[in-house]
Amino acid sequence: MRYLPHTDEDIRTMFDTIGVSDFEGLFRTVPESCRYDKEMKLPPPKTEWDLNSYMAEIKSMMKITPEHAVLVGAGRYQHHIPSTIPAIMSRSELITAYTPYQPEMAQGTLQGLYEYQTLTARLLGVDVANASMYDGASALAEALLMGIRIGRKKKRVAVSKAIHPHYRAVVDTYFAPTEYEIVELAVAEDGRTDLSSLSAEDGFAAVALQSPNFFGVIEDMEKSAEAIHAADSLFIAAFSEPLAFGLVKSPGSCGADIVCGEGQSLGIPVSFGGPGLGMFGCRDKFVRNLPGRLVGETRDLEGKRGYVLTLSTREQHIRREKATSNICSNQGICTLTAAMYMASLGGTGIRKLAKLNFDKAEYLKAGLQQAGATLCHDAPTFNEFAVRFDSDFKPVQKSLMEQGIAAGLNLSGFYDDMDNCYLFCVTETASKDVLDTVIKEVKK
Amino acid sequence: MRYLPHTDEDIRTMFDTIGVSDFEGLFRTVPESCRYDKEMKLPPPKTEWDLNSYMAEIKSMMKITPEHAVLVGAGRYQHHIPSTIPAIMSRSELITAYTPYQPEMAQGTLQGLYEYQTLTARLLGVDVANASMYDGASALAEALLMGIRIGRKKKRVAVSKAIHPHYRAVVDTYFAPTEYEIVELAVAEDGRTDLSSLSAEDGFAAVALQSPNFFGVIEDMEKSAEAIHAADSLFIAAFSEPLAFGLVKSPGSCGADIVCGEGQSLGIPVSFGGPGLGMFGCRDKFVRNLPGRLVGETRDLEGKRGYVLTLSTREQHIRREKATSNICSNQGICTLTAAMYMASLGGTGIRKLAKLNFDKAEYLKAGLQQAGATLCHDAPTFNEFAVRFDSDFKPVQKSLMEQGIAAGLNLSGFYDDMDNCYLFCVTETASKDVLDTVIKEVKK
Amino acid sequence: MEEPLLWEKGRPGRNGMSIPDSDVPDAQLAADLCGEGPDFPDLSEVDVVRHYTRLSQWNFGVDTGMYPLGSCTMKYNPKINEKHAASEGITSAHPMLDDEYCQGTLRIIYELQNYLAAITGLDAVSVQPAAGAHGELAGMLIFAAYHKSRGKKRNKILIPDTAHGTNPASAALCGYKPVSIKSGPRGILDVDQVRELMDEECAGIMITNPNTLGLFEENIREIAQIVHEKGGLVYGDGANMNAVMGIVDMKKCGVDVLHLNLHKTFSTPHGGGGPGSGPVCVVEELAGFLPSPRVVFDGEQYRLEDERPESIGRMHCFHGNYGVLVRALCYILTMGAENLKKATQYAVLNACYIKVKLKNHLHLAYDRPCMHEAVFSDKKQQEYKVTTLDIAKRLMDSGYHPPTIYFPLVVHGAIMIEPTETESLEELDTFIEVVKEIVAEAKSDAELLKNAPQRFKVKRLDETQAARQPCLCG
Amino acid sequence: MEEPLLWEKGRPGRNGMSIPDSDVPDAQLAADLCGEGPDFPDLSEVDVVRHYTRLSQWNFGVDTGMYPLGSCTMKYNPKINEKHAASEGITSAHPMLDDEYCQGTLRIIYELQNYLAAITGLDAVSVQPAAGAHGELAGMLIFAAYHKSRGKKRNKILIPDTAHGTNPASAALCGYKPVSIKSGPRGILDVDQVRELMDEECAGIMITNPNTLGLFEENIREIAQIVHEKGGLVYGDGANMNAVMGIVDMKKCGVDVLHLNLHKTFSTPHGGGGPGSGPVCVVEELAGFLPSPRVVFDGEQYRLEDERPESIGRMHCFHGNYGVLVRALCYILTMGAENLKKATQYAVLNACYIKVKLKNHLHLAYDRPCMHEAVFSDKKQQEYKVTTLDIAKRLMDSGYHPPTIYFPLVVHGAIMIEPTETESLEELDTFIEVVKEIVAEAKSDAELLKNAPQRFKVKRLDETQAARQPCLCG
Repeated sequence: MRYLPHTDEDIRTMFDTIGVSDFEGLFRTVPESCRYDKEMKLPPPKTEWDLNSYMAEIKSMMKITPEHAVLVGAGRYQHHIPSTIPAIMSRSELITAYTPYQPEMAQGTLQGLYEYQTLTARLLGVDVANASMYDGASALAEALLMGIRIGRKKKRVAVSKAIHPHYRAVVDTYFAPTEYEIVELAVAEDGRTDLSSLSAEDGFAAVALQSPNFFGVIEDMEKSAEAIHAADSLFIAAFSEPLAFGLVKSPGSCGADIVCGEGQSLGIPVSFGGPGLGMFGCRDKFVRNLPGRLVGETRDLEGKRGYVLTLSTREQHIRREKATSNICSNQGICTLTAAMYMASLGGTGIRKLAKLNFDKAEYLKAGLQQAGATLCHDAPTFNEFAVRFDSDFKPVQKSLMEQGIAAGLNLSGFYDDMDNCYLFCVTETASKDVLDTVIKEVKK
Repeated sequence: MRYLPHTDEDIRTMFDTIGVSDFEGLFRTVPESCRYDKEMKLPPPKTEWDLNSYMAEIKSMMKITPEHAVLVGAGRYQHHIPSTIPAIMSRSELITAYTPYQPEMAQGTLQGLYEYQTLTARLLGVDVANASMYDGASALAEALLMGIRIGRKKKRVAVSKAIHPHYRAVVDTYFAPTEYEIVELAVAEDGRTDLSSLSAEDGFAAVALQSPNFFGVIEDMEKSAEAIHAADSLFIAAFSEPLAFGLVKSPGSCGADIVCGEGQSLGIPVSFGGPGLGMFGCRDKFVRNLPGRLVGETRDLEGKRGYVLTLSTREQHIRREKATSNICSNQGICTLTAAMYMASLGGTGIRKLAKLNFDKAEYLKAGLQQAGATLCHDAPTFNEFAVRFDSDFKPVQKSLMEQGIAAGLNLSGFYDDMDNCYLFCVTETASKDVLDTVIKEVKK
Repeated sequence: MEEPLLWEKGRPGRNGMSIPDSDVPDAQLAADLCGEGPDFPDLSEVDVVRHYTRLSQWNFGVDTGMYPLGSCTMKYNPKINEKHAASEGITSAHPMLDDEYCQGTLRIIYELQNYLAAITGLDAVSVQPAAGAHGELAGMLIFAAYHKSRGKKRNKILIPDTAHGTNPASAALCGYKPVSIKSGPRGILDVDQVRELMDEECAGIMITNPNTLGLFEENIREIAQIVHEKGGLVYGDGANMNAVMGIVDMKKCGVDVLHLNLHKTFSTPHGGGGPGSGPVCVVEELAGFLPSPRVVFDGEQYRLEDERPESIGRMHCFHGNYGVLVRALCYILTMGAENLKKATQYAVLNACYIKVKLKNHLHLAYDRPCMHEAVFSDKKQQEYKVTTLDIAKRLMDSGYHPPTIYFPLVVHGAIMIEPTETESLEELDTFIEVVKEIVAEAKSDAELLKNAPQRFKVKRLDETQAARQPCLCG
Repeated sequence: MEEPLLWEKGRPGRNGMSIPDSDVPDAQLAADLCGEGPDFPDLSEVDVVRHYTRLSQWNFGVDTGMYPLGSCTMKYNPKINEKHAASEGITSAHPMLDDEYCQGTLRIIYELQNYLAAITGLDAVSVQPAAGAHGELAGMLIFAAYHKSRGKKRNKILIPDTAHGTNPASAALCGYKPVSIKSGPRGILDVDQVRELMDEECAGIMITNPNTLGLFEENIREIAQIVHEKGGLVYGDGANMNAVMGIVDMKKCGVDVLHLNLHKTFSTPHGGGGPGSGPVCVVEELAGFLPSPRVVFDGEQYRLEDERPESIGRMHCFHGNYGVLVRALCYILTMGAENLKKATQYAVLNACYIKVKLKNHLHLAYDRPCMHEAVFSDKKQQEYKVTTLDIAKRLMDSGYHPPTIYFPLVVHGAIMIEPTETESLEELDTFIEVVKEIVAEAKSDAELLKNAPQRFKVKRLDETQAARQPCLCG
């Protein structure tokens, strides 16, 4: 077996050294009653070529091929990924390294993470960002728990119903065994979260909004910050499409205290939903409550700049059950990938690309309205929006699928009052031709 | 443009330093009469994504897809390539390096080439091998010119008609402006080269055979060596399928003086015929006549082992027109690839893989005979063989093509007497199912 | 070669990737929503490529050499798995489309669930957790949901001092107060102690087996019985599964819930800290509690099953770190049962070999038959004032990644060596020789160790300063 | 870290790649033909991967840093081109199938032929030659075939002393005796000298333009006229095409035949010495002589045209280094006319900038407006007994690949610097500062240079011993 170097002779030599006569001798501390007494039920070993055939078969089972245009977002976004990124990120020094416990031989990972933290802080408008969480959904759950830790006596948090339903589901999971209460905030007609009745008497440790929210609607973050702070709560801003911050104001600059969300858009493929990247940042004063790993700058014995994992007192190895979180492995290589993507785009590029996403989505939005669809919400949106169709959209969707376009996510499964409502996503990968085809098919 | 770093400001700074006011100032030594006076007629620049679409279009124009089983060889062989090879050979330190003129910072390339030379010498049974030629065909041309240099007064060389027709065409091209004569040797009934009339009076500086030859036939190399040496000529052994030497005796061990051929089979993809790998070796006593680059072992100032390009007195930089050849750039990375492939196979593996190729080809050979085809030659073959069909094979070939199998090369374009003869190639990549399909289709 | 920080490079106006030209009209966003965009440096493609190429050259990976980081199972990461995970069929699959469009990607999850069940001996699996600690959390949520379903909230949990570090934090997230159990003199759990501590306030026990001393918890069945008798559950931390594949049946051990680390046992790359993947495996009785959705197969179609009333719910926005699942499945299909068992046998063989060869040179904390790793300490070097840290740093200069150090906490100055099965005998012998040399140097020239490492971009880094005056953002 | 030679590793019975199981019966080969198989070492996959990973770490590439190797045009090699060349549609295409099955791969050749014609200003192109020197040979074969077709065999050829090194050898292969022309005091060819040497025995002239001093041969049109008047042809060595794209029209210069180096101007990677690609471009009158087959397009189908009676014939078994052609086409399509011209402008700008900045520190052989490269020498350092070689080796320790040294031969102790257009101003400035420091060190501490390099796996290597007692095989 090509991954197992030992020859029979090697094994005999080692048996002799150890003083056993067979493998059984190595496992004598495992009681008979614990033993696996049959063969594990697995298919016989495949050669590399058989494995290739197997994966080709898997591929042939997919009705949606890589050639399809996908006008569905809802948490995962198809963006162009430059070929430089997989070329570099597959370098074995990066991909086959472990967590940088020995900083002197991991300065690549560490400087890369430090740069990621910095670019992320700039993107989100926060003072400090950590070195990643699992994904946007678990990041929101951790943000709310952090809000509880900071809020001390308060036992309640509020989350907008316009936050991605899966994010809210994960929050529910994390909160289930705790004593804390989650209150959902309604969505107003225009697609923004209704904060009108918020008050300090609610006793919310934190209030979480998503912007752009699940419907693609850009929340009025500045007003929200005022309202939430007036209610003596922390403002947690979530997101699933960070590219928006190339065009719209960053959550931090609008007053959010904790900002968290999903970074998949930043150079990471959709990959059936993972691996993605939980991005997480906050104001300086909350840094000791921040979950997840942090890289800090320091000096070596000769005064030279270098980077290390730091503030590990917040982590499990030292404080164990008093840790800010149990997160340990995070999304390492995805973090570096996102940083490389942000560096490749640059400040000039991200503004241009975000505007292009916005323009293209507006084009489809206008076209669908012309074709007879009704906008569900009239607040401004970024690269996603929801429309209601008068007649059944499913046959149109099917016909488009056959033309190589997967368009629209049915919202009826997610919200009670949204039958025949569909969420569309348009990124820079969708050509005008594709958008025109959708419009034409709807018009029919 | 992402490959061009200069900003307008950078350019102005540099203009000022140089003392020019615009680009025109840099090109003032180019006379007006030499100037390109219009725009170069090229398509407008494509983004990375437009380029991807263009290449997808190219792919869609190919009637033979990567999923086809290809039972055609004739100089290029479809073998399995382990994923380790592209993963490693794409490392930029290897692929983006130049010729190792500065050995201290190119020990990777140099040790790799030294190892290639050694493994190649072992595979071919020669004392020394060079660091590669362009391909098998040009290697044969260079071998014959080397034969002429060694043969001194002799003005003629002989080449077997069973050598790949393209190889012979390249030899013709190289010899056209010279005063030397090429004589072609006929092929006997059994598919081997007829050397019966060879004598010293022919005055051949060298005689070249290919084994396995174009028809897949294994020449009787030991007897050939005797006959050729008896005629006072050098024995040049060519090959296009080096995997054969995992099973059959190496040319050098049979008495060949110069061994040359194509190494594509050793881990290099078919890629429409290139890049491939010209392999080239000889007996020790001819080393100063050997064309191409050589890497040698040496020591550094502290006595530590290291590798350098050597014997460059044979090369153009020093002897210029008296060089053994004009070859300079060779097939660098293909050389390392072949070495990595040979190392991955190992001695045990290459024997097993060669046997598998042999067995599979014999299976198809027997099957086609049973199905009514006649063998063109009855000498033993390795992974390729020629058969004659009674009825037109073209419709069968077309039907197989539609079933995803490209089978058989029509030999009528290459040899006068081979109408309705087809050359089949079977490697380890062809499953028994594919072979049975071919047999069944022929039987119909 | 030095390489500045990203924002110390670049010039405004450069760009490092293609941005498509617009083929649609300009649209207008309300001015009060518009921002300035982030202050990112503008770089060319070659700037970016060189930056990260240089960064990579300051790192050490498994392809560079032996990486005997105990408890991290740094085995070789096969290239073919990377290729399949990166294939367009996988990377372009969108998780919000109907099941009928995703049969291939769902099948991968379904098969992996089954194979992980077969390997552990347990009955049902969810691959949703995104890392080991996430899997632990899923396990603790299952504990909580189970007890709740039986109408009893429990508030404590037993955790041995040889457990993995994240166990207490995971339990605490579910409201359990960890009760520490000291391991016995043989380095493993003492049955009587468990009997004494286990009560009906206790949700159960979290056992790492083999534990972090590399020792098999021989009494696990008796312990499980005690826990079960008091209505508790047994959690198995499967991070060390590499030591027992095909040898130990977790169900027979009495384990109810177990997480695996695909980025350890199943050869997926660690990526400098992730993405990992921490599938959670349970006995049949607990299958209903697994995270949602689960992938099921009705004989014709793979489906995502979401209506599962007992489920702890969703742990991840989608299906966890899917790309990691693809790699692990490829690994399992390549290895098959026979080679997975061999992997375990060789991993243990390699650890035992190192243990025997080094035990006269480094102090061996527990001189007992070890499994996949051996825990030494710096006890013998104390007289030269040489510490575990010094030994680790000196190892770097010889081209090795150091072992895990100062863990487990039960061994003072621990040096925890896990070679894994992909290291050959030659590599082991070379490593052993290097350690012996360092041990000799500790005696003859301690300064050499104190000043290590010397061969890297930076000398020993000041971690204290980093924590005291945090500089987390440039 | 050290890494032994392949055959110093391994154990019989290991294997490093999958070999399929046989699904056919065993067959028998005549015993007298059977060999033992080669004596290769048996290694595991991880053995092989680590071996080559370590080897790679001892190398320097363009992604590592500036590689100002004069006359080699070491520009950035875009990653996207690698991806397309490695795509299965390309790598699986077989060259012996009928044209109808290969329309896509043939189209690539056809378009590349046209684009290279457009870039050079010449009329017809063959992409078959596998490297620059192979292209030169094709050119010389065309010379020979042309003269033969006119019934006159000529036996000499004019080659300036500033030509590329392979020119004389290529000419000699075609039976031409090179006649060297000394460049004039301005570093370029003197018209009168050409007039004096050119006669009807001379097949023509081989001109590298810009020449290897980085200077444009200003008199090329007059020279071409002289050569043409005597019935000769003008060969242009296009290795330095990067200096003149969109600026110079080779046909207007009077060039009849020109080769290009795709692995220089067109950004394809050099691979530590290849594969290269050396397309040969000619004026309309010589199109018939180009190598066979050629790719033509009849408005519907791409075809391989083989019946070409004047053709010099086949130069390569198939279509040359096809994978390299794919990369070059990708590059041209990405750049377009405007960016190729900019590439040239920036390449010249960068070279001129270095020339101006360094000319007070290193002796400048010809202080004239340079094109894409500048040639300095060690003249100013001679008083400290410091040579070009010492300067080159010291540069390594600062993280740079040295320039080309001791070439061209016309400048004693030449240091030939070609930065290319992909180096940014910051990189140039850093490089310039490093050179200045080394110049200062040459004066203050020559030993530092003599003992360089220090930072690599090996110290300065003994090349003389290697040639005196060749050890070419292990």
